[in-house]
Amino acid sequence: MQETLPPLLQETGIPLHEYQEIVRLLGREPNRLELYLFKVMWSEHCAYKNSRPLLGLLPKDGPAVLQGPGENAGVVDIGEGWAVAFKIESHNHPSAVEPVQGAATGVGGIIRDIVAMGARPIALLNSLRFGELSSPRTRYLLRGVVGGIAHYGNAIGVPTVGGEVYFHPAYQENPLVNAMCVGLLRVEELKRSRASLGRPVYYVGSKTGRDGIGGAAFASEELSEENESKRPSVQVGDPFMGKLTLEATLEAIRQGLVEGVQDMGAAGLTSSLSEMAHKSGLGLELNLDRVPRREPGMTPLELMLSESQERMVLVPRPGKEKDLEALAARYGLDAVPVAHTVAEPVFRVVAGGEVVAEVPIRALAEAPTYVREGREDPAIARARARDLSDLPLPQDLEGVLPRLLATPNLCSRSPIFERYDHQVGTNTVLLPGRGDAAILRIKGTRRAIAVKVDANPRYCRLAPRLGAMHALAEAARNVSVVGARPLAYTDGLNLGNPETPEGYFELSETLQGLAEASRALGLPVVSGNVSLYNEGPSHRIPPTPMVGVLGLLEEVERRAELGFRKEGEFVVLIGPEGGYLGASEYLWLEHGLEAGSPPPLELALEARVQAAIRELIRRGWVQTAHDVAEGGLAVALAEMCFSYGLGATVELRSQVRPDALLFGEAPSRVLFTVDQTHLHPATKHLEEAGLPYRILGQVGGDRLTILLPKARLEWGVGDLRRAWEAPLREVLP
Amino acid sequence: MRVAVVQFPGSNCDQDALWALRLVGLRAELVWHTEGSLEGFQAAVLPGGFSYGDYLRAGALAKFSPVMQEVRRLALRGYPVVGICNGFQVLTEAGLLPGALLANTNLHFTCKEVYLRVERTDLPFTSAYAQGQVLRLPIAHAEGRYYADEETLERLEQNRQVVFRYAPAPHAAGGPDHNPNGSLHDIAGIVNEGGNVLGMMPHPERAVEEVLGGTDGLGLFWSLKAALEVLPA
Amino acid sequence: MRYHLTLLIELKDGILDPQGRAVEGVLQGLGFRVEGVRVGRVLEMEVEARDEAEARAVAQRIGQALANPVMEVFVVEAVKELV
Amino acid sequence: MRYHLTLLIELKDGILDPQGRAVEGVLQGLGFRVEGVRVGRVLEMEVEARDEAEARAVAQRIGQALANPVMEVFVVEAVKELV
Ligand SMILES: Nc1ncnc2c1ncn2[C@@H]1O[C@H](COP(=O)(O)OP(=O)(O)O)[C@@H](O)[C@H]1O
Ligand SMILES: [Mg+2]
Repeated sequence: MQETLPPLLQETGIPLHEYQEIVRLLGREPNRLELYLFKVMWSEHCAYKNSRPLLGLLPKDGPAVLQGPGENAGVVDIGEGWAVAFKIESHNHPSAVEPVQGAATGVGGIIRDIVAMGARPIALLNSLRFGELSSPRTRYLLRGVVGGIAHYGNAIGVPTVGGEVYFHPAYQENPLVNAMCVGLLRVEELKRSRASLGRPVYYVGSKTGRDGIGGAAFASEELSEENESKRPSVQVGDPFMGKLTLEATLEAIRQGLVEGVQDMGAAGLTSSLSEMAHKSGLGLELNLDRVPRREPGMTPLELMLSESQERMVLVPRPGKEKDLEALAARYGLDAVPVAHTVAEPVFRVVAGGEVVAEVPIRALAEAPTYVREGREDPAIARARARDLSDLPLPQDLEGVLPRLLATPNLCSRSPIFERYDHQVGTNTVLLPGRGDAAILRIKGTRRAIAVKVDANPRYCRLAPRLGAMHALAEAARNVSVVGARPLAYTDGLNLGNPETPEGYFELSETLQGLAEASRALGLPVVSGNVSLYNEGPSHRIPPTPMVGVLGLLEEVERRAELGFRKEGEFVVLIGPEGGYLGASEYLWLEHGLEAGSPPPLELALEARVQAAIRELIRRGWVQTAHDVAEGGLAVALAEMCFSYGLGATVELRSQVRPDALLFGEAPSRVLFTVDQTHLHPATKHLEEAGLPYRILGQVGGDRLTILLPKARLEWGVGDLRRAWEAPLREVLP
Repeated sequence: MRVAVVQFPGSNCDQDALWALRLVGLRAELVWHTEGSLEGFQAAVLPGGFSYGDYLRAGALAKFSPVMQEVRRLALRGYPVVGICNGFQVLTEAGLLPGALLANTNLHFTCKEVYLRVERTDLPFTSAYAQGQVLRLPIAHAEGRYYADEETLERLEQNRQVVFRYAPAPHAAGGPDHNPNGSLHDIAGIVNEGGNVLGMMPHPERAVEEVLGGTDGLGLFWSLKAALEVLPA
Repeated sequence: MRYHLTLLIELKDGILDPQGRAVEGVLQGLGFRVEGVRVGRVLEMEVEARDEAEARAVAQRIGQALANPVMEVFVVEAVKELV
Repeated sequence: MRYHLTLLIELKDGILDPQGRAVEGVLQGLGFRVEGVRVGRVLEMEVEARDEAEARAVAQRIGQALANPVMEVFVVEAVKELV
């Protein structure tokens, strides 16, 4: 026995101490198939070995929470019997290998998670990170990823309503592709991944092929030349089958045919079936001979590890088996009872009449966790500490704005979102580009939801804890400035190797920051995803906690968009005029520096600013509002001119250095417009709330004019707009 | 008056069409593509989406669905049939409308607002519009470039079968950019010779409520309703 | 008998093929001296038939069903007996 | 010399071909006894080359440039001299 071990360990990549633990749990040596079951179930992707203890820091409860982390997606109550399921998920490595299919299957996978909760998907968002836009590889990846998202989302008929894209050199070797989906359900139709004793477990959907063998494990490994050869066979998304599987599953739920639902995602049959049984406190016996296959000659190992797409697990209610089969047949789908639950808490796999694997179900589900020592990368501490007060002032302040608007991180995203169907379903109230968050109305009610996903890589790289706090604050602010009250969030944590002190430090700081911001803003996490080991040979990605916040508008008519709409309205700023240069986009563009500390964030103030703008919108006084983010006040004002081509004249009085005044960044700042009639009540409300504000000027004309204490700057809105629109259009014509 | 909204596998604007039809008070029902009869329906809508995944060619595989026989029968008897986006592609593939819809010249799916001019108001689909009225409607397609040979195009023009044409935004400077897909003669929608089968690429059902950003699509549904009210049941 | 069929479905001459044009641009950018690039589809499949003549007839009928005569032509590129 | 090249770019075996599967389902529904339908792309183009061997080498290089090695394979289906 001893001499056969090393090759198997080498082949699976399981570390010796984990192998010893497996032997202890089994009370014997595992066979090859069993060892592979452990390999995938104990992968970082499935088991959260390094993140689980830290995830415990996040608050998970709140008045609106119907389902927190632990299921396929989180669910919040939005009133009138309706609930919303949402989750974000990464598909970074598959997208790096094959951008079109990687992104497409990422979208398909997150949609199935939402469907598994009994919810009809109503919106998709995505969060993308690439290396520098000028690099040919980035362009290839960007085109492919956007194409893949469009291919899947458009065809399956779920609108892609929002997202974010950043370009940063540290993502050059390891791009990030995270997809978020939001679904709508009736509270009473909420489904979980459960089965009762003795029930048949049905496999519904597409056939199983040799797709993405070992993908879950692959997703947890660093990309290197060496494991190029380990490339799994590419998973191909089939939105057509995806659509049929979605409709069949939702109809089965609506007709009361099923008691439990689970999607088959990473680690396919192995993870979906073993986790479902484990959550149900039961065991399960799987008969591989029944599994529908696409190719002849598939081995038990291949069947267990296949990540073929468009497959679901449904557990029929007693007596509804035939109805379920008939329903699936109507959609032309396979529906086969491949397994059944058993009392004995084991995961048993049968093939050709023989037991080919049998392991305690707990052992699979409860991988060891690790708590490590973190240490900050001293180079990052040095960059953060850098004194920026001696930076020269730009010669040509006026010239900075069009350049800033044309940087890859701030330029118009319309060449991307034009390729996504953002209206199918006829619920999209605020289209991409029109507001800081997307708004979707709930048919048959006056309600609507707002969603936005955010994370600033510069902030997170320079100060992981503060950066994570910013990510949540900003996503929530975006939801608030359209008028919605944030209810909860989902988080996609994308980081580097946690086994290095620097990587672990970033992971732990990120979670502590998120936890602190969650508590201060009163926002629980209801779902999320962790993707570690995102690094290439020479770069670790910046910690990237993509935070997707979901909010509620009680009356969809009371909302705000970001564009100036009415001549003569007053432009008001909540918060201070001056911003910080540290970690700003301006600093990178004009000085080539990523340095300094991200702006300080006072969470209590942030919460009050958000409450105030929501209140002004709710009262019907404000219909235009925009948060001041990257690029500072000047960029925010310019963006407000673009929707309708209306300019403004504003005056800034602060004595801070003019570049910090115009382009410095700071949280807790919101610009809004208000007409003469409501100016006084609005400002009075801000005074009563004890918030700093200033009336900056008025909307009008086709130029943006900014008066500074010692200068007058002026731009044609059309000129700014052209600068803003060009860069991505060149890549995505 | 009952309107059938045909669901092909992969249709995804079926619910949206249903919603818009019901909004103007029409009795609309979903009909699965395997249905062998449209008895009792006075109109059919072929909605947008990706029937059969749009594999091979948009609309190419849906034309074989059993329900298409019935759609053809309804059309032959003079009842209104509307194909929106993918529905338009299915109608051309099935030969119920002339021409074909090819890949957009920009080679990618495009979702945005466009303007179109109403060329004819004496139809069951356009009576609520004014002649020459310019509508603002969303498009969302990858294969919308209308193509027909010279002869067919000429016949379409002579018979006034072009119902909607892409046009510049009102008050805009104009230019060639108003045509989003390269369709010949700026065609956005056509009818058959009988004037009872309409195919159009833009999505009127996406512009039926203020909250969605526009109501220019409503006219089509009101027109249909008015037309159905005077039809023999 | 089993036969392997290969069918080509291509755009008629004279119909604008933006995809072909895009591919041509890419290839020329890479330094290839190509012209007149056209992109179509190839379908491969297996059928049962008594003999080659029947297999060819089936291929014809499949081509007719799948190609759109308004803008496409199809060619039965190959019919091969399988062993 | 001018040559006409025909290249086929097809999915590797074992890679799911959703398009082929959908077409297969429809053809079977129409009564055709087909199996294993795969859909790929065919590219036709013209190139300048000294002789057939060179034309074939160019076709190879074009196939390498256009096929996605992660998922696709290409075949030079035909190289014909034009007159
Ligand atoms: N960063 C996170 N924050 C909150 N919840 C998380 C996070 N990462 C994972 N979760 C939760 O842990 C559970 C397991 O996640 P995952 O394995 O990604 O689910 P699935 O297999 O359905 O994709 C899910 O309920 C998920 O929402
Ligand atoms: Mg899941």
